[in-house]
Amino acid sequence: MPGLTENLLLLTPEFALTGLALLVLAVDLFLPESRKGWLALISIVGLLGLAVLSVVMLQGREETLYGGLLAVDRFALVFKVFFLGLGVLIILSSVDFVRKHLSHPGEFYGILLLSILGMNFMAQARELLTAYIALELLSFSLYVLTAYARSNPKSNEAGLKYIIIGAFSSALLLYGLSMVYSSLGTTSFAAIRDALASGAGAGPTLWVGLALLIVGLGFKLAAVPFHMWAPDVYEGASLPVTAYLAIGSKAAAFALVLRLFAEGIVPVVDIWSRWQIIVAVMAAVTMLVGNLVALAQRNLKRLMAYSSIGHVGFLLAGIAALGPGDTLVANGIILYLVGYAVTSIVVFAALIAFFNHTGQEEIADLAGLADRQPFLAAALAIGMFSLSGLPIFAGFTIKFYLFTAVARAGFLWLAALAVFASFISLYYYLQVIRQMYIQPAPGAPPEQSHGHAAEPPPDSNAHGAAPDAASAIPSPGWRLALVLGLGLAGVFWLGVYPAPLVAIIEGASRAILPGG
Amino acid sequence: MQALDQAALFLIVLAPLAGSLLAMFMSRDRPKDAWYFAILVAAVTLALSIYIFVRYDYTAGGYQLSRSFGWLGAPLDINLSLGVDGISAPLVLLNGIILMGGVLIAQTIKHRTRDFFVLLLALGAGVFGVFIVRDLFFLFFFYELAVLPMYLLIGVWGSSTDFGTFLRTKEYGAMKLMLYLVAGSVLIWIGILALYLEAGQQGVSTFDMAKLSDLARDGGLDPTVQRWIFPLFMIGFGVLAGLWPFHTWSPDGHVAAPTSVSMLHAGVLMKLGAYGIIRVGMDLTPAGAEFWMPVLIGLGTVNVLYGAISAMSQGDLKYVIGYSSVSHMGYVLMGIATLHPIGVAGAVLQMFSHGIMTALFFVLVGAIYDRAHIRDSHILNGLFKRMGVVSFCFAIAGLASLGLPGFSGFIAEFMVFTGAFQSDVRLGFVPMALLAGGLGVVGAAITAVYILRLLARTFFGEADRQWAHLTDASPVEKGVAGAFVLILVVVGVWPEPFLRVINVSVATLLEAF
Amino acid sequence: MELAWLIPVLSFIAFPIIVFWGKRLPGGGAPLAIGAIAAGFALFWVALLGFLAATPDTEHCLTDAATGTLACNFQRAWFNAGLPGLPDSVALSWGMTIDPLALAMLGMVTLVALMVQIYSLGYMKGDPHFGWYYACHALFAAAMLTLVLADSFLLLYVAWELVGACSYLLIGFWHERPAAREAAKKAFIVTRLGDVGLLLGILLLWREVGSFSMTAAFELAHSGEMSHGVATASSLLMLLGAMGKSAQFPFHVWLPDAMEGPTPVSALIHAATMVAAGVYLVARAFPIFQYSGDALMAVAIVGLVTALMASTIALTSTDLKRILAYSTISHLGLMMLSLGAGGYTAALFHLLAHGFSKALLFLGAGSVLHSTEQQDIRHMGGLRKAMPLTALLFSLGAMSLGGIPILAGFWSKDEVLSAVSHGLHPVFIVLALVTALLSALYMARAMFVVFFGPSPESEHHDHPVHDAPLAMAAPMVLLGVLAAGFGLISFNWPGSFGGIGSFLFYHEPEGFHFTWWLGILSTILAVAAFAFGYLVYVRKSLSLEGFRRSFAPAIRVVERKYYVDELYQWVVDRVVMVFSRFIALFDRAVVNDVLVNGPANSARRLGVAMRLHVTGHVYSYALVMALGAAALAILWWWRVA
Amino acid sequence: MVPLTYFQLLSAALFAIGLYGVLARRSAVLIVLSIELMLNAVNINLIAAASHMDGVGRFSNFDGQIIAIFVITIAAAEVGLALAIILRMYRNRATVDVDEINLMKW
Repeated sequence: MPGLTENLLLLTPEFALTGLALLVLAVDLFLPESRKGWLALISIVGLLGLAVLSVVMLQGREETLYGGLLAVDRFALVFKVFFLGLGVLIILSSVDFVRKHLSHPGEFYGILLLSILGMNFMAQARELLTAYIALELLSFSLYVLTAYARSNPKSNEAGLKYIIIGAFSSALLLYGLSMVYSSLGTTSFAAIRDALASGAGAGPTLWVGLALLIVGLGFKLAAVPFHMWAPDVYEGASLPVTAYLAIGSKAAAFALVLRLFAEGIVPVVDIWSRWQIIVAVMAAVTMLVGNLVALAQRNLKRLMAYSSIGHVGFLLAGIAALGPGDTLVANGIILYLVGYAVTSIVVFAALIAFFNHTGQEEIADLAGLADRQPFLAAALAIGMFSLSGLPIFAGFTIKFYLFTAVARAGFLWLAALAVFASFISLYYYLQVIRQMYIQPAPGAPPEQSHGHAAEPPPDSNAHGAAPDAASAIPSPGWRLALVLGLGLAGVFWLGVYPAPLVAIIEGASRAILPGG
Repeated sequence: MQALDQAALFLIVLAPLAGSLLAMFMSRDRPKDAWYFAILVAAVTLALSIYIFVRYDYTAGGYQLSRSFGWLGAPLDINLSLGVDGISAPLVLLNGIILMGGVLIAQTIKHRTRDFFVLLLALGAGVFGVFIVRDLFFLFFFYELAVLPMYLLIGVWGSSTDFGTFLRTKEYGAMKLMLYLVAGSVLIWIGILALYLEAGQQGVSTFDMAKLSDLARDGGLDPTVQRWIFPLFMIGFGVLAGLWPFHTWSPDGHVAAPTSVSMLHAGVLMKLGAYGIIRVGMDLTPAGAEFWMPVLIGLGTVNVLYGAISAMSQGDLKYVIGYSSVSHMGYVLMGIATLHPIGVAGAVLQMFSHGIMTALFFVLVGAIYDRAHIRDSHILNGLFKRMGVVSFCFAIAGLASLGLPGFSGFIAEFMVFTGAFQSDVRLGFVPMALLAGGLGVVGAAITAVYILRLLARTFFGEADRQWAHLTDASPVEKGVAGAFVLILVVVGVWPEPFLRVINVSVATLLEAF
Repeated sequence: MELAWLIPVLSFIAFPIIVFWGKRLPGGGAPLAIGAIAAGFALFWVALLGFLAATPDTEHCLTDAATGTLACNFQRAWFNAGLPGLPDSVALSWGMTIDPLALAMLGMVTLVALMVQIYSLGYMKGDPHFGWYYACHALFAAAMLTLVLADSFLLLYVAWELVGACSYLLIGFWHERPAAREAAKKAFIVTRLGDVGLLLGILLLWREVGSFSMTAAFELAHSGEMSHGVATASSLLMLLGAMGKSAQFPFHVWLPDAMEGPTPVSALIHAATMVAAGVYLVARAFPIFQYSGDALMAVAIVGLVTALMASTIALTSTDLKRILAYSTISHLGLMMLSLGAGGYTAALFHLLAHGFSKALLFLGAGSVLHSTEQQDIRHMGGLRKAMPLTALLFSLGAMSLGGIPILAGFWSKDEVLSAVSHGLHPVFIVLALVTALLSALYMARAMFVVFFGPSPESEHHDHPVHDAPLAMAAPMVLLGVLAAGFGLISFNWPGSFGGIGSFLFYHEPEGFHFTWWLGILSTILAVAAFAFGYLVYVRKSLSLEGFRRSFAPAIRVVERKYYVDELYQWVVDRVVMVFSRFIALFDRAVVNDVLVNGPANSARRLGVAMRLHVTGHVYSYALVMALGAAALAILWWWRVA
Repeated sequence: MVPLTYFQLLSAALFAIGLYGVLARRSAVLIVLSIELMLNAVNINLIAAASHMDGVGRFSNFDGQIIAIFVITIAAAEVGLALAIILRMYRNRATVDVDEINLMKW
């Protein structure tokens, strides 16, 4: 048990992150309107610095701070670096968007940084109140960011729905917390595990309390049946925020869920084995609903929302398959989160670049993108292929890994269902690709089908002629290009050789699954 | 030599893959350069594939030129293990040839040329990969990689056709093909997981096919479980092999696809399915295979007859060839299912032979379509007068496809029949293999009917004036078609170099039965 | 004797050379093809003499237990199917058997092919695809010779298919003529249907014997170890193949149409050689047919029906070449009948004699067509004056086939009748005699109408009718000599040849029997027929009008060729194509639209329906969430309670 | 001493009333108010549990109060934020009726 100073020392990155957020907010006050770009730069440099700092300081540390409230371990470190890096990419891809579509960039970046703080704590929390506060820190930031486009009614509506449902779910979560507390007198994950194991204090109050906790977290994950806010919020929020919601908020929630389950419930095998099936069914329903409803979508963001619900289903299958000492499943979940994040960032960066120029976000608006802006189209297509789980992209490897792990844990049926659901998803991802590559650009001559009895058609390769200048889209700015480049590199790298990353993740899984 | 042996298999996947990636960075505005570059890459792979085929020592047998690279450790135990045996070596060669032909024929692609070659080379890499890996994960990886580019290749560069009573758009063809093949891979994936789990139960937690094969041969895998797993592979891979009733993606895909893609699609992609059944289904779950073979041989027979009868009333040349592919793949499935060394070897040879033959068909149909902008055999006529070389080669391909001696198809089909007649695969009291062999011979006769009718209708006889403007094949088309004809004849007259390679591995494969 | 190898190989080599470099070779490559077959003919004599000198002690030679004849066998490995060490493996080889049967065929094929190829120099002169014509001829000769020499059923099948393909190419030689195109297609498809049987028969034998070797199969049959059912089944199946190739009923429909090809092709392929392959096959596989017994009966019935049917049609046909074609069918039927009756030697003797005579007739007909450009005998007449040589030779051939004594056909036909009378029920010999009579009648009709009858006045030709040029005349003369004198080899000759009867035999050392009463009867019939023809067609002293009127319906049926073609057409149009269209429609409507598109569309509709649950109202989100929470809580509790 | 069960029942009742409010009310402001009720139910539960932790009704475990204080704080912030968003909503759309707030659905 480290002393107070040591405690504070180990939290240096978090303090520094808070400072960074405040710094950005403060600097904002003094910067003229034309120099607001500096804020992003400060944030990015700060986040990169913090990532390095975290690695240097916390590498190899295994501590529990404040009597079991917070963990400083490999798991937290991996997620910390993940969140910080994600922050960098999100900020990089939002600069152009913010400049063009939003006001008050200072608060935007500041709040974004604070939300990263919340995510960091979510990965570290070992106790329910801490977890709750961290979660609320993240949520509050996201409520604000969602509603950030103040004059956009969709943004308002998204913010309102998000905060109402968010508050409602946190009420459920807190009620669950209070039930856990009233049956145990404490709220640490370890205490829950001990109570379940020994039976002391265990009873309906505890069980229902835990169920309500899961409801609260399920909201955060957008697991069915707690998912309905997600499409609306994703659609209403600004694109960078949608990206952040889809990737960051989800990853943080999974970090928390992973630690809660791995440390609090999974070790008690005889009880966990009875609950597993419930989570598995939830996962199955989630992946089916998400992917089926996505088939019927027209708006890109909404499509990504349902798609992300589908992916949550896959990840939940991983949660259902967790077992004591078995790091394979945990590895699978974390690897999936990373792969999904890398792929999604590519997709969203491409969408942001598209939106920045056109202001459009329907799937049909992408028509002819392959001719209008080939690089964006290629990036988006690669992203879509990766999300649908095709090689040589990240999506294939992570799905194979996760589903194998799930199957190995005794849930072959769930893995099979996941494979099937993933097949359904292919259809709507291909629809996006179809728009970009097959449909002619607006203004290009429409293509005829070659009728057998018809006149000889024009040269069979003449279709899809170069679009007129009006529909062409300039290449994305260097920031988005950088994000896309990094993202694509990640997508290929994970797709081809994930072993180094798996080695790192293995360490993280071991930290929360002792005895593995 | 030593260095090349070490690297050959790795290079043959790497070359097209790297070519594909490099081509992404070429200029969009200079399509000719992309074509030259693709030719270069295809030439390298062709050279490598020839090297691999020639280098394969049939006296030694087994897997050769093997390499293994660790990828993920236990408990997954995934390795990039490479190796060719006598079954894959001819198929590697086939892919090298068809890829080269496909790239050459793609000369006519003028629209987004660079992207076309990026995808075509990726497709080639995927196919090579499937043929040379010895690990289930990577087999599946490359399998999906081979499927992936098909959507765009057909969707972007394909053509839509209005048949009067129904419309087949390229979007439909591409989407159906893609969904169908991935649906097949869903089953394969589940099968792979189940196999991995079952092997894990026996303490061999691995995706390494060599270890799994050993386990299966030592009786380590529960036969009941194998019976559950094999149909997953049979149907999953069968979809790609055009197994009835999961075949409709194939003719529709052909109708929509551009020439080069049709060549690769029917030439090698469909072979992946049959190869998968052999390599994964039969090798890793032999007990399951034995149990299900009567069904497979029955379905293969249905394929043969159904494809041939369907082809008879098709008007569109690509539909005719597409259904004929379904029919000919039936022989492959039938041969595999005989579980008889001659039959299985015949099936493998049929894969090679049909690959070349059908690619030849598509080159010619493409040449006609490029000039006439129509493929309806009822409207086209008297082509011999205008397109002598094309028609001559088409007649040759037709004669080869109806199993005329002197062409490779005859040797292969004859071996399949021979195997079927000696095989004792039966369902209850019904001697399935014998029936299949008998009906297969009938199928060959039906093939003669539709091919000869087609030849008479479309190529011989008087030509309408509207076809007076047609010109004969371009030099590139002549070259590719000529090379294919030559291969058909050489293999037909002297199949020994192929058979001695195939036989040795088929014998090893069948030891498990 | 081993040099017999080269006989087919030379022509095989000539084929690609002519295809690729024909245009640059002198004479368009024709000399190459002719040279190859001429060398083949020369080598035939080498082989024949070698064989006559051979004894069972000679290397590669032994007395075949199954056939009782001396046979010499030479092997060249081709390829292995299956590993050499495996029990199931078969090594396939190019092997050849030289025995009397093979030698007899070899001689006939090389000679007729040589004659026809020389003849074609004149006939095909100036054709734009002259080289291609000779290339096909070379390939055909090679394949036909391989067929004759084959020692295994596999090799026989290979050659069998190749001759079929050559026939296809040559019938369709003038492929721009729709009739030729259709005829070629029909010929290939119909024979191919028969080939299904042949291949199945071969495979069935392979299943039983474990090898494609003919000797092995025959020994198994001879020793009685072969299952009787298999022997019957496989011989009946092989008979199907033979019926296809030899245009036996009901597969005869292709042969008359095949006359659309160049006439020399008809002479070679569709009269003398390829169509005889079916008879050859039955003769070759005779030990199995005989072992089966029932199969021989089937052969006899098929032969008789065919012979009768074809000879009646020949009587009513008005196309010169078609008359000859039906005559060919009829005579092939007679050969089959003879084989069915056990008359092995007789059948083959007739095969040879018919081959020479019919080739001669076709070449004569070709000569007529070449100069008159006319095929319909109703527009011909009195050509004797314009082309005396042709008239003479044609008449010689016709009388030979008609059975006028001392010409070749007389002896062989008599042998056939004798065999039938000995081996089969009396009904057969009666009907066979009827056929013989009809055969003489239609021959007389063709001969007298074309050459001796009055020339139709309305016809006048753009260019004067001329007799055959030298290149065409010389082969005809040579064949004429054979048609006249070939019968002489049936007598006992000194030396090891000893006459056809001692040379070509099956088990019994002497196959030649002359039955006097039959000989006299058939002579009377033949002479009567020719006399009748002379009276009707030349002198016009007899009129058939009354006969025609009273039997009009029957004649009509015969004129329409017993409606067999119509039946085929109906089956193809109304059954096969309808079925095929049904399957194609089934494929699209059921397999594709319902089974493939169906689930896909359902999934999409399900998605559309399911998305309605996200109502857009925040309280409904809360409601579902609350219900979900309740359900989860209950489940969570229930699972551990 | 009032038994813990009474408090728990009170808490549950309050929670249920809040829940009903969330589901039944159509004004966004009232929905937020109902959520506040639910949060207060939590607080009652927490404090009552803390006071009965030793079984005799004397406070021996202060965690409950601490949590309650956090909850009150967070709830206050939440309400503030929610009202701000509702205000913007009203400015833009001139309504806070959640029946009309469904631009986005399906």
